[in-house]
Amino acid sequence: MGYIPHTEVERQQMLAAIGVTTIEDLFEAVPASHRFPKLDLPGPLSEMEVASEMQALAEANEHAGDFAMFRGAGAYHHFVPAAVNHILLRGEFYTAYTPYQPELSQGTLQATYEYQSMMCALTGMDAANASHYDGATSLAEAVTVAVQVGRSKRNKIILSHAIHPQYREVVRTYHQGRGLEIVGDEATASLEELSELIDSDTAMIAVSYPNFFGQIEDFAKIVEVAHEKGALVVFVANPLMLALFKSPGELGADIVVGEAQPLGVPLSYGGPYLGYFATRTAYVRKIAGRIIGETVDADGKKAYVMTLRPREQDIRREKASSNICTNQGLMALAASVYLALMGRNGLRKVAQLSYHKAHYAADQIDKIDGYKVWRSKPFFNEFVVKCLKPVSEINNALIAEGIIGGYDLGQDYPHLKDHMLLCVTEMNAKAEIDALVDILKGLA
Amino acid sequence: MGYIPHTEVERQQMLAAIGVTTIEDLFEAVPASHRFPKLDLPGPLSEMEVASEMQALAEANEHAGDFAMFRGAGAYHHFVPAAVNHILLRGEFYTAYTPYQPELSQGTLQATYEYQSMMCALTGMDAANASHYDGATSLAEAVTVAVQVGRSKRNKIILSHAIHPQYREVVRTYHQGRGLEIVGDEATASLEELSELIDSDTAMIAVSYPNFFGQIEDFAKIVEVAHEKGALVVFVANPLMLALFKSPGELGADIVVGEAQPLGVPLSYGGPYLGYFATRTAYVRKIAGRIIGETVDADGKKAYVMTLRPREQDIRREKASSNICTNQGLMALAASVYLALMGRNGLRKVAQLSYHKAHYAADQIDKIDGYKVWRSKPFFNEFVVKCLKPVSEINNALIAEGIIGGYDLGQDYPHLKDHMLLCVTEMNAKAEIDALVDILKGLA
Amino acid sequence: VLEPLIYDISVPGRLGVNLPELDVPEADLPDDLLRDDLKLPEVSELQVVRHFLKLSQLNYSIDKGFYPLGSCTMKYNPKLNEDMARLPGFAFQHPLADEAGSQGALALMYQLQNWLAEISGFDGVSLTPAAGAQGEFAGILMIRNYHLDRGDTERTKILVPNSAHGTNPATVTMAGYSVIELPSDDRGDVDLDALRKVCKEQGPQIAGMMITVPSTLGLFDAHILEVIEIVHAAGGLMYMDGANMNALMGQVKPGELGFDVMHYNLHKTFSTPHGGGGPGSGPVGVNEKLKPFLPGPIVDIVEESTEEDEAPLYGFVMPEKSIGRMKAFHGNFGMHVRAYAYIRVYGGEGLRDVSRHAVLNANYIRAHLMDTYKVPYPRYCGHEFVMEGHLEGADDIHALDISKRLMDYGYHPPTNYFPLIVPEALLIEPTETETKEVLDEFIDAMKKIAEEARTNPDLLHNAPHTAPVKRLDEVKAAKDLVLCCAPALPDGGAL
Amino acid sequence: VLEPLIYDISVPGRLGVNLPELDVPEADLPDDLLRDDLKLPEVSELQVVRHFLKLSQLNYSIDKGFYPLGSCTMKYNPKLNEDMARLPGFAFQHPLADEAGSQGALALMYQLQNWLAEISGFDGVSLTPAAGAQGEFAGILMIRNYHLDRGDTERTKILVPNSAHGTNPATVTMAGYSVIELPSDDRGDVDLDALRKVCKEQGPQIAGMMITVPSTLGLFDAHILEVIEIVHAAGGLMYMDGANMNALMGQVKPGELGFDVMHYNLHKTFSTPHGGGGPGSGPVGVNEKLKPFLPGPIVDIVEESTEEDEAPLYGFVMPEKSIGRMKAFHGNFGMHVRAYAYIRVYGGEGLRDVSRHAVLNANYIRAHLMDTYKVPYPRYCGHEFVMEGHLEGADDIHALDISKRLMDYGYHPPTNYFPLIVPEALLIEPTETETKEVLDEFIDAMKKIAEEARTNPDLLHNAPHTAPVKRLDEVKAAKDLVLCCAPALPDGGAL
Repeated sequence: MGYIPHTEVERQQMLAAIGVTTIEDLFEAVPASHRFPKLDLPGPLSEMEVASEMQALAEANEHAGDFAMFRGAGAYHHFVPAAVNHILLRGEFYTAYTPYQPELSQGTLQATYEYQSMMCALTGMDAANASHYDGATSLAEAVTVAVQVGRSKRNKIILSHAIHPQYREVVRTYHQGRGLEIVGDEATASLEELSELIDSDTAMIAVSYPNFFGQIEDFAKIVEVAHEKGALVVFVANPLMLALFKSPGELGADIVVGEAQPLGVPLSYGGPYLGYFATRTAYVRKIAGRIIGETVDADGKKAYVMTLRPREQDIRREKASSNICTNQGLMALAASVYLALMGRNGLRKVAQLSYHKAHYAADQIDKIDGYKVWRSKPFFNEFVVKCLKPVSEINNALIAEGIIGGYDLGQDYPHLKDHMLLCVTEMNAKAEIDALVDILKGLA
Repeated sequence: MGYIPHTEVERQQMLAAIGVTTIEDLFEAVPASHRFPKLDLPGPLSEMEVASEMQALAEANEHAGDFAMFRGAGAYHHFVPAAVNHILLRGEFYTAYTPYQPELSQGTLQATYEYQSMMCALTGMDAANASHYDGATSLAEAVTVAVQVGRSKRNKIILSHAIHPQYREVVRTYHQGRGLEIVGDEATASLEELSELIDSDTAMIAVSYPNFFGQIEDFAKIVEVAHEKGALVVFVANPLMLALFKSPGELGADIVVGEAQPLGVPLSYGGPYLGYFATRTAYVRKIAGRIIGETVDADGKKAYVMTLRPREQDIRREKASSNICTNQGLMALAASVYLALMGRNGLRKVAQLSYHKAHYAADQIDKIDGYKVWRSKPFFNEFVVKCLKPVSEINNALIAEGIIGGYDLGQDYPHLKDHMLLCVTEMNAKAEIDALVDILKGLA
Repeated sequence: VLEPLIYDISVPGRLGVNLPELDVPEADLPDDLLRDDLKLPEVSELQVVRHFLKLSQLNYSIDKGFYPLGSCTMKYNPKLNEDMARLPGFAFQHPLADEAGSQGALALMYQLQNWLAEISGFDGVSLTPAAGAQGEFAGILMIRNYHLDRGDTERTKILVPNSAHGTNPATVTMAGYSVIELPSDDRGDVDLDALRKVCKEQGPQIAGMMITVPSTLGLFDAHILEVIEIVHAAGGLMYMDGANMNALMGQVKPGELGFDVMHYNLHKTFSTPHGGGGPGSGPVGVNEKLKPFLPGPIVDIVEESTEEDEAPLYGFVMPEKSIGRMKAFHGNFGMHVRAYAYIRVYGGEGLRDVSRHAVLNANYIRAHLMDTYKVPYPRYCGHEFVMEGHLEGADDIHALDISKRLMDYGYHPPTNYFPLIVPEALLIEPTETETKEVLDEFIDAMKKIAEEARTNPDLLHNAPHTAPVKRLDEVKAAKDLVLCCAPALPDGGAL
Repeated sequence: VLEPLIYDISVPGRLGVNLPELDVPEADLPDDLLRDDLKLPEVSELQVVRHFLKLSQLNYSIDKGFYPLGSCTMKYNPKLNEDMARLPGFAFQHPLADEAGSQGALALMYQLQNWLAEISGFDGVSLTPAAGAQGEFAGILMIRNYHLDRGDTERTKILVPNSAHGTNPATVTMAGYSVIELPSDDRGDVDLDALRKVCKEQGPQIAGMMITVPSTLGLFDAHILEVIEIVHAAGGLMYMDGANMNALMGQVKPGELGFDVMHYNLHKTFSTPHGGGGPGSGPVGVNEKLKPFLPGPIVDIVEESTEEDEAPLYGFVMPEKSIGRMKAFHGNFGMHVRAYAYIRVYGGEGLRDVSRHAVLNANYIRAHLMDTYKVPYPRYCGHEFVMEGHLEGADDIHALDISKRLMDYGYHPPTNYFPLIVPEALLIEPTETETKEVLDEFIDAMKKIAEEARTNPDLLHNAPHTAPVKRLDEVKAAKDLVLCCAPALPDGGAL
């Protein structure tokens, strides 16, 4: 019976009211040749059997609940206060739909408006949308905005190779049909080299803050050149870092995108996460996706509503710049609750803990013969270690000791074979870091 | 800072409004000699550290989440549908207090009224209260009611030895100051022998349905004798069994008490549980504890309210028959949600599953040389097995194979050394039962 | 109706849960022992969810707003604690599991026993009582057994101040003792002369005294040391009702003052949720004298560890002369888990801060309202204070009217008509987790209501106006006594 | 205001969370790179809990009541699924964890791929798209890459019926294609003549067609096999928008009808919660032809098991000619978990029952309302149906007025003004999880509203009357464009 409430008596009453004898009669328009195929699926199972089967699957994973986690590379194991999940579990939030009817959706609308406001505060931008699917698709949508801002006359998109490799892949997936020239990341171009690519055909240049290697680069020059040439500068930024370091707005960004998963969303094997998107007032009306604005009701009471709807696909149809018609609503709520709980000083403290612990780990590892930490630039909570052995070998040794080691950069950057990207957060107690260091020492 | 919201600025403003300089000034009435002692406690710890420490403690336990569970003996591992906990996690329910202000408590009040109604349906009684602390204290409160019904002229309380040993202990704890004669369970008196103890001084006799050994006894005779002599008959009943077997009401009980933990409340190492208490109309006004009744509001709208308050301690003070001033409110809600989800047929199916699985297990074990199952009387989901080895030895062997074995009856009944009380419920898949049987076979 | 009864939305044949098929052969059922009807409702899972969601919205709660219910300590219940209690290793642990396989739970209980002892200056703690009232009962039984153990059978009376919670006298009765009620003096403290007199007259019959500190008036008895000394001198023991412990942590230890026994309310001081009226948890703490009498079982180290870093082996023990078991198993363990988490978050200095701010908040409201309402005792209060709910120029306004009117302002009312010794009492306890803004808004509302009482008394008499229901007919409820619904099931509940 | 903004209850120095102390030496911070203000609010945990509890109560939701929002499939979201997604082994699994340590998650995804393929009769499934719209986009990109791979660069147009969701044409544009809009015939189906004509005229330019089945009118196109045949004959591929799959499970398999590709909405058909507008999940299914083009990665068996009872080794693979990644990592895994639980509870016959009852419920409402409201197409509907929201004798009443008035009766309105080809459209989708009683009450309300429309039209024009707010000024919102608050922090957010 699953979750269907009908009894046999009711079915008969309903069929009689409709004027048919069986439910099957209602499917007369389906070609008879293809009607009522068998579905070869296992089951059905009771709730307790499903729970037991799925628990076994879950326990087959090596996860951050059981292992010390030193892997980041775009997805981060941060502390999430218990209150976040308690609020997310309220049916009023998670079983609601898109707030198309604002009179019955002020909860979702105000929470999203607060999310937008807090993302503006973090990024130093004037406006944020209600979120995209993830950081990668936010970047892809930023490309669309930049092309529009350039009135579709600027076709060059410059990407730093130090942006998350998967983000760059997604940009290419999204824009494969649109005749853009996506360049800059074919090799390991420096920022200086990238800035030489900027020309009057350039719609935008995107950089990463910190970059995929955890480093904080100096963007002053490239911002200057881009703005001189009329190109937009897009920052892909880790929002947690922004609690401590200068905002992209202060550094000259025109659009800031990124993955807001570090703000209260669990790892969940890669999703659902949420891509944030913030920009300056000038470009607000070009943003794709949902945006919540303030207004008043018929009595003059302050209230919130989805606004700039005429940009969206359900109204503009083929003239819309994006087909997106959801946001990551519940994840935006999670970020909203998380940021409210952390507040100004809490979020900063989390960033500081991550920073200091990462630097402690880097210092200790750098001392070991056979490991070399990249230290030419400042870093936040991730850093690159050059090893003497394959990273997979090191990680196998670590997992046997209850530690999930760093990300193998050689997978994406052939020249970085035997380079490991380690991430340290507030979740890593000193004892865990020391254990990591000890094992690495033993492997050196 | 814990959960205290005050900032230093606010503290100063507040102290100024009060007219003192420091918070310490407010404690002037505390003898100076004893003021402001040091509290030698560890901590404080952050939320994430507390969670991690407590998770380690939890994981140190061998529990029914990880082990196949065949132990009952008064606490049962049953399936609880996910929806129960989701409803219990609503702050509106669990952070509310006793519904003293009915205008702001209709949720708790109606849910409790529904609990009372469903317990009446199960027990075949006319009225139920909002619950006592647990099954044992419900029985102790039944003694008080019986003594009151006997106008304190009947002082003999007869207990079957086949009532849960801890329940009988609690009755003795409760009534140690009241000059009652509590008899019947000194040895292994049969029901027939017990009925001979009933006399005109007897306030009540209590029996267990099923009894502690899982057996269903025939109470017809003892009920007849008790009623002839003017004594009340109290049933201690497993409420889940009542979905399948005749209700105590039908069997002649005057009061039905028991542990309602099987109805949606997790094992939780023994508490919080809830003792249910149901009786016939004649004795309603003698019940201790909270009772919810139906009424109307000033507009004539149907509503619920705590009733018969004048019996209670906060009004009657030393003339109250019990000092109880809470119920197990949230657990009663759990039972209410559980019973609603299960409904008539679901609850019956759970009872049937338990019954058939227990009988399958008993049949298999009885076939093994060296084990003898008690089969002289019908049983529900628990049964006694006479073993050739100490039960602790068997259980140690079982736990090594991921199974929590039966309860060692020798702990409470010296003559039942090497007797094990096994419990089988809907949670035990056939494979688990077969594994149990195999290991027992290996030990025989 | 606000929401129909679950029975009223039942339809025969509907199911609310997916259950497994039987995977073993069917056994014979003893037909003559089976029932043939069962009047339970039949509804779908979604119906259940909607029903209880709707019911929940009819409740007021801490999570919704300010709940200054005096003597109940309605503080924030941290969400962390709920998660901890639901860890599988706690939630699915069988109470009769082998002790070797319960070391995590036992370690937790052992620590909690010790921490509670430290907080109140006692030598032993039992976690078994299920609620404050049961803790009281355990306490008085310990006093009784102590005297009997000494062969003193004459002591059958307990002194109880007239400001006491109703549970105190009821507890005395339950233990087979009788009550001697003590008057309060004009400062709200125990009347020392009366105490001396009764001890002189009835000394050998006095088993002990039960007293709440701070008192139910929110006042710390200025002569508490004398009170204890007098009772002790008469041969009685001192029981402290710990319901108001939220005022005392880190300020004074009852054990050091000379109390022999007290109970703790984990659901008040230690933030475990009230759950709509339970579960509670009422551990008892005692000094050396009463330790052998503690209700059991308690947790102790049964085998010291041999290795440095290893934990000892914990186990249950029954105190030598224990009064017995208060309930089956070992107390409301789920509440112990929550209290453990709470104490761990705060540490010693943190708990002191809890009481400091609880007292600060109460005195702040008191200071602001004492010009508007009559506040009977001109002293700083503890974590709560009492004022009178009648106003000059509004003679027909009672504490109840003010309480109900507060609902319209979005607040849960204070405790009213308690303590009994203050006419039209309103007992206000804000707790430390409320912000100054909340207190300021509440103060404003109370002042507005005082004005309304004079200018528009019917506004109060007919209050609440905005609650889900109007005032209820409580007389009808007690007279007609409808305690369970007669379910309208078309098939009579047939199986 | 209904509830102040979180910024408006902020007080400098307040903290909402207890964080750990630093347990390693402090490193130097690069001062010149640090920011010096951060305009985030500062509130306590209790304030946060109360704030969001209040906000939640301003929402309508499935858990609260009937939500017949057409084309959105607002069915019950089982609580079990939420618990499953929160199992630590799923919630705390890193997306870049080694595959050897992710076999549980990979096995789950592999099964789900296969089950979704079986349900719709496809040969391959990719779970990566994050929502229906992304699934559509992936589908059109696959069609594009298929043609390009064959060396056919001329096909740049996609046929889209005028009843389509707005996402369909928008998707076409995103892929760099252009739209040919097809008219509907008077039965609401695709106009076959028009289709034949356009295929004849522009055949070599036609890359494919996007069509929703049942259509957004809730109708199963009676000529679907012809449509597919005509497009295929022209060299185009057929894309099925699976938004309305809740009508089809076990009734017909799109892959068997001849569709080349479709997307699934896990948040519609497979009960994952809508979350206030997301997250969704939009897997795509394809036949053999398009399998090499699936967005990646997908899960496959990378090593068969050698033992009988052993599971194989699963791993991610990138399809040979993949259109690429749709997002970072591998889709909205948390939604995959929920959909897995849902399918597992139902099994094949159960899912067939889901669609049967979804269609039964829709036809039941339709049958009862067709005398009161104009229902444009005289045919049985699928899981939803469209009717017109204007009434004879009530000329100034619009679909919007009826929608808003429904709020006063306690319902969420149907989708209004869509599909565009029906004037004043009201698109009603009850789903299978609603009881007959709920439908009966809704039918009554709709009839009462029709009467009110004639007798008291202002009641509708000014509706809602009982919602938390009245109708909003949407023009002002777009004109003034206040998208984030200027936080009123007394200290300017200084760090």
